[in-house]
Amino acid sequence: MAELAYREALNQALAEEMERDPRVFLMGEEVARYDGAYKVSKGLLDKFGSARVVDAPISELGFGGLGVGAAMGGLRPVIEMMTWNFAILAMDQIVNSAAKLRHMSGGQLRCPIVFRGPNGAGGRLSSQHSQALEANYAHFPGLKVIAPGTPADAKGLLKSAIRDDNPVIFMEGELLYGVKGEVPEGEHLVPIGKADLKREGSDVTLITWSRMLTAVVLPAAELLAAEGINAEVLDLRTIKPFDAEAVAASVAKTNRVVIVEEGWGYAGFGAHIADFISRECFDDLDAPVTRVHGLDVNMAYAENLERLILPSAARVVEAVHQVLYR
Amino acid sequence: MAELAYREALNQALAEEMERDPRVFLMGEEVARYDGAYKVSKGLLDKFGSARVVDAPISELGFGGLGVGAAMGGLRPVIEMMTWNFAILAMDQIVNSAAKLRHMSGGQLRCPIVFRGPNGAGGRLSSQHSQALEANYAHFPGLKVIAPGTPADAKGLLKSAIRDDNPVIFMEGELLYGVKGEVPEGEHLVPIGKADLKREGSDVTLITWSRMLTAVVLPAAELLAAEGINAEVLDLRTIKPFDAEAVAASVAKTNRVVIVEEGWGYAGFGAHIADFISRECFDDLDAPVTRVHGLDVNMAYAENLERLILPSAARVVEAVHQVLYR
Amino acid sequence: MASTESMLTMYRKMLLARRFEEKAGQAYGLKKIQGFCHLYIGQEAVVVGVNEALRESDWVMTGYRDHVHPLVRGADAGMLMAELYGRDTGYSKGKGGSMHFFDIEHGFYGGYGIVGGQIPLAAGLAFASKYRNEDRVTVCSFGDAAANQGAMHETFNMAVKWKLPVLYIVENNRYGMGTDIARVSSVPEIHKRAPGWAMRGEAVDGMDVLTVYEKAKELIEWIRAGNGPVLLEANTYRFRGHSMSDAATYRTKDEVELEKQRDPILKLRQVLLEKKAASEAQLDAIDEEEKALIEKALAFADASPLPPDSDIWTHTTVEEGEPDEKPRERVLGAKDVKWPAHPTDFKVTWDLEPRSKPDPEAKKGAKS
Amino acid sequence: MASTESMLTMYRKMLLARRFEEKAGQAYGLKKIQGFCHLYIGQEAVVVGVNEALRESDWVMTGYRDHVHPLVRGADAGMLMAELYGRDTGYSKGKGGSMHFFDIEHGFYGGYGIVGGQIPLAAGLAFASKYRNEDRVTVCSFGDAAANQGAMHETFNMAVKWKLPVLYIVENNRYGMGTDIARVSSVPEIHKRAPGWAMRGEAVDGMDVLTVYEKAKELIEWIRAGNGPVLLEANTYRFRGHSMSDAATYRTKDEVELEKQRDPILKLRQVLLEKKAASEAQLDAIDEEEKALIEKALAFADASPLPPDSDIWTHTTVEEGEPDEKPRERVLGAKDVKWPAHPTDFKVTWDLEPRSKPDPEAKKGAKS
Ligand SMILES: Cc1ncc(C[n+]2csc(CCOP(=O)(O)OP(=O)(O)O)c2C)c(N)n1
Ligand SMILES: Cc1ncc(C[n+]2csc(CCOP(=O)(O)OP(=O)(O)O)c2C)c(N)n1
Ligand SMILES: [Mg+2]
Ligand SMILES: [Mg+2]
Repeated sequence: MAELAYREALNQALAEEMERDPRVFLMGEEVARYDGAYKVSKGLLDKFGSARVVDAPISELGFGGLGVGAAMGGLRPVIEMMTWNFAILAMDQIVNSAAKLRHMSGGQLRCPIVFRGPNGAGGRLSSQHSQALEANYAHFPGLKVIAPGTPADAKGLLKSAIRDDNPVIFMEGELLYGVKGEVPEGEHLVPIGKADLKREGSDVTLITWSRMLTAVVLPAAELLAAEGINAEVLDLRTIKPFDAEAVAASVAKTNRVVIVEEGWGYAGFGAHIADFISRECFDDLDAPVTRVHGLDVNMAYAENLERLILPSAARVVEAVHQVLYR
Repeated sequence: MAELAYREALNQALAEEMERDPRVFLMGEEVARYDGAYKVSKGLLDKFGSARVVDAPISELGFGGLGVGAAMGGLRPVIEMMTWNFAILAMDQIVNSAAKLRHMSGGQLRCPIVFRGPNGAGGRLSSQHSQALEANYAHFPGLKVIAPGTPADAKGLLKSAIRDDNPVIFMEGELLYGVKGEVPEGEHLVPIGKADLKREGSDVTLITWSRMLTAVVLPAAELLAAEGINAEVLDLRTIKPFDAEAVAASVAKTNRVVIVEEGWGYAGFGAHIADFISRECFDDLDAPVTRVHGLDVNMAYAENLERLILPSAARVVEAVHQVLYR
Repeated sequence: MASTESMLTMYRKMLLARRFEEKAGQAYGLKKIQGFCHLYIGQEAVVVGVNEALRESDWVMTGYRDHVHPLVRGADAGMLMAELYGRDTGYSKGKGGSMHFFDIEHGFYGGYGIVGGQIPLAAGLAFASKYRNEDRVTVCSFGDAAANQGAMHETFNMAVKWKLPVLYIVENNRYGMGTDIARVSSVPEIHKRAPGWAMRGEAVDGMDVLTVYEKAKELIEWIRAGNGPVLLEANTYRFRGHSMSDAATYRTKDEVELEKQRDPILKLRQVLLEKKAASEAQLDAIDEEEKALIEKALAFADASPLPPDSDIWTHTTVEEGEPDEKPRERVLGAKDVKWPAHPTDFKVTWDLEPRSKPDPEAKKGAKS
Repeated sequence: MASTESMLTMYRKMLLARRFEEKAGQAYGLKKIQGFCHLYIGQEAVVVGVNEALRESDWVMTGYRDHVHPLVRGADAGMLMAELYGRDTGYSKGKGGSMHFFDIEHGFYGGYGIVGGQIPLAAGLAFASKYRNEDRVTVCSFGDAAANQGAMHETFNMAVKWKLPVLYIVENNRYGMGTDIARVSSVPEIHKRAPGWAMRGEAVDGMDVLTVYEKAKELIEWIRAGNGPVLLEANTYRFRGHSMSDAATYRTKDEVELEKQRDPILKLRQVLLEKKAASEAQLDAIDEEEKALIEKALAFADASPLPPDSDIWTHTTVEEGEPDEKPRERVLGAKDVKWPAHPTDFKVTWDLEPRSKPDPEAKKGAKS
């Protein structure tokens, strides 16, 4: 297996799927001649030409909607949003068109489209550029939402997303692009809706997704191991639909849960998982489900403030102590 | 006290606040000469003139953002969104400008603005026109979110919202406009962030807000009473910040909770409340917190399907039976 | 010039549209139809004139005032009415209702409720056609008030730049809901904005079906030839309120009466009689036929069942392997349904943005 | 024509801007500044020329390329640099950073990171001024690529219709990030789009500060006289990459070198020398003074503390009775801070939309 950066894994997924299916095209700001703002689409223009790798004007609502229309017309667009912060401008076309077309048409149409781009903090970018917005999209019926935390999952899930017949929100970690990992060559497909046990354990379940996995949760598990606490780490990978079975199985085993997410806690996606566990695994729980999340404030630019606002391994360790009543 | 329709109560609040403070103005589609699509602004143009009651073009992002700028410039705009479904087009200006301006400016600016309009199903309007979107706004730091369920609360909270120095999301029930109730005259202010015990009870706490209160929850409480089950009904009224104290107090008393919301369950606001209760009232709970919510599907036009998708008193009764293990 | 046959077809279709809408209005009064319902009465010349200039394989889209666009393309009137009634036999199985008609078989792609939202979608349909090198034209209607949406600005820029084969028709009926468009638009003659995107823009009398037809024919040919998009402003008028709940007191009775003199159906009838293309009796017979057709449609809708309750769970997402619904086949057992079978294997030959000169140097040394 | 004094002021301010940005760039290399950082080097004539034509009471807004706009209005260079460093002594207490400068004291309203987002905001500022019958003008800059945002379309329509006192300046530096604006714009000369909104649109050589000043003066007077908004396109060029992480390989070295010949600072220097308004030595001395000022700014920033950790909790919302922060007062103890004290009691006299004729009939019988 090759060791690839997250951005390279995504690039491979795009190249393979575009090779496989001429209906797949990529559109977004700077995706073609500039190779993508984060270089995810490097080399694709030369390989596939200017109708399949399209530089769009700064018109998120416009090209987002154009993508939806192209999907209605039989293509399989991948629309790159330079970041999900900017995609808020296109949200109407995502949630009012893409998510509803099949339903409004009584099943006559389908809308196979992937909206993808970086999500979460990018490092010292202040409030308008540092938002983790998965909860907002997960709320809408008709959408699938994916947030891979490793290069291998990034590749395998992007390929699955492109082949899915539903609109898919594909959220990449803005700070993950350079992170490396082993990635299977060729036909590597990760199923949508399946969590992955990234670390087995018995004392507590840490549930997370996207960048928190490698940046915060796995390091926290190491710290806990040093204390003799054996944490299980479950990477959801897919936010909607989430893998209820895997969650319940792990909780049944450990009886204690900490949910870790980068975004805000208030009406965050972690609340949905916590609600599920608290109700469906009520009798399995030895302590209330605890959450670690980005603080419910706007992101600051200053180094110390940004660091404090984002979740940390230390905060996860503290939360684990709490659910273990230590 | 006068008996007023919800829309009249809102009208009164607007008129009184505009009378009181020349900085307050109302802008939106059809608000002036047409008296508002739902007649909330009836008569205001004649009373306050065309600079204070402004008919806007169908440009939600544009006039939404213009409102934010006017607030930065020392006014206190009330921006009517014809419905919250359409406000998705303006979401960028609401969450990326209004919610962040004070923070980005390090406290130099404030943004006293109210975005208001109908939320939730309007009756046989299909999927694009029937969304309850409070969870999406509650997620963003910097915003307050309000959803009154009665005419008196509509008046008292709108007045408070207009006087608040923060951006406020004010969600009216599209099917509540014609609902009548007693409304105090004149200076009636309801504090933001305070829940209201709409019915005292001892067996179970029903937590809700907006239209579900009168349309579903109070009728369900009556049905339960007939069975000998004494339900307490807590109307949150404010979604953000919600009244944690009142919630905890009621749970301590009844030990059982059903949360009822019109919107989708997946990452819905009810999950946030459920998560709070499950953790902070863990030892008070005799049964898992249960939720009744709009089904997680797109809203259909057909009468039977719409009826089944929306929460009903029967579904609340069933959920109460569940938490009471009956 | 339109042939006599073509003129008679247009006459028939305008009547079909008018009678459908009149009955829909009545059914609304009887609460058989609920929710929002926007009638097209008065504007028939626009959709009928344009439709006559289209090929079967062309595509059409519009907003929520959408009953007539599929009807004149060949959609089954009974199934459309059933959709208004929220019945299982409707095109969308009762899920969409008045604002969301879809008839993919006849190239009608909806029925869109967010003002202006269809504008980028139509560019996407056109993009798909051009991408596959098909010679299809997409037609997208929207209202005068929709022209103030940012989506239009963003889309027109791309459509021109990429020469997308799409005809945008602004059906300027002078009002967006209760607002005279001149009250909220700095340039109320919307086609005059077209040069701002280097776009071809034209205006036409939208109450005269023959003029609409001629102009649409010319423009569609121009678009099909690969010249890019066009903005056509059809100046028209709706005789009824914005929707069923609008008393339309923002316009004077005189204004409405004056406009009714320009009724596109009466106008074409005049022409047909003058040209002796048909007799009064023949034209009346056409009307009777269309009326009968609509009566049948109403009866069909009325007799149709509600969708099964279990339908709440269908069509929010597509399951793997799940086929698309073909409404006429499903409801009427039709065997002749032509469904778009988009190729899955083809070569993309479109060079969307030819490089002026190759610059192999440019990429070297690029870094994030 | 600009007075000699005015010309010298502009010369000084362009140097101030240039030196600030050069040092910011260096500090970025040293990782003292992080995140995104967009330098204004090359474009100085635009902001300096326009600023010279403004009153103190006028307001200014721009995007994320915002260091120089407040600087030339009188913001403290040290406190701006401290904001770049993310320190407590910055204008936003380190919360905003490079993209979100705000200096309300000097009428600078930010510092906006969503491309084009400032366009409606500026219209709102202008709306507030007009609402209170003040004779203030708001100036809003944005980039060539931002002109493809729908927000611009929506806003220009309202601004023209309501005659808002706002000068929109599109700082056309020919690129939006790595994209030559002509590649994604159907009308790349952006002022030519203005007629589409019945708006006054003009272009100016944005590398010549005197031309910018003259044109801005004329337009601002016209706007202040109540004629409504203007779109001014300043054709300029950025000498550096889009942000610090952009190697700018999408432009040829030749192109950049050619543009550097048009350096606005060199150009004005030439004029001043030709006019004998100042000697070489005098002009060099100005540069030295500005350099020294920037050195002090760097030292100030460097010596400043981080914000206290507890600041994570401040400024996301306003608590009741909480005052606004006045940065120079807070940081430097300045006593001369002028803060906008908007009246809370006044009469609105603006008739935004006079009725052509009173129509008392219109309302009667209206119902939902
Ligand atoms: C984004 C959005 N804003 C507002 C509405 C409410 N609305 C529905 S139709 C309409 C008027 C549209 O007028 P116009 O575009 O002229 O079309 P017409 O109804 O005249 O055919 C409005 C404001 C909406 N559906 N979507
Ligand atoms: C809505 C939005 N989309 C994309 C971006 C990313 N982005 C930041 S600057 C920029 C280019 C803008 O170019 P232009 O408007 O010409 O201004 P310039 O940088 O040249 O001053 C882009 C695409 C953003 N910040 N906001
Ligand atoms: Mg109209
Ligand atoms: Mg630029």
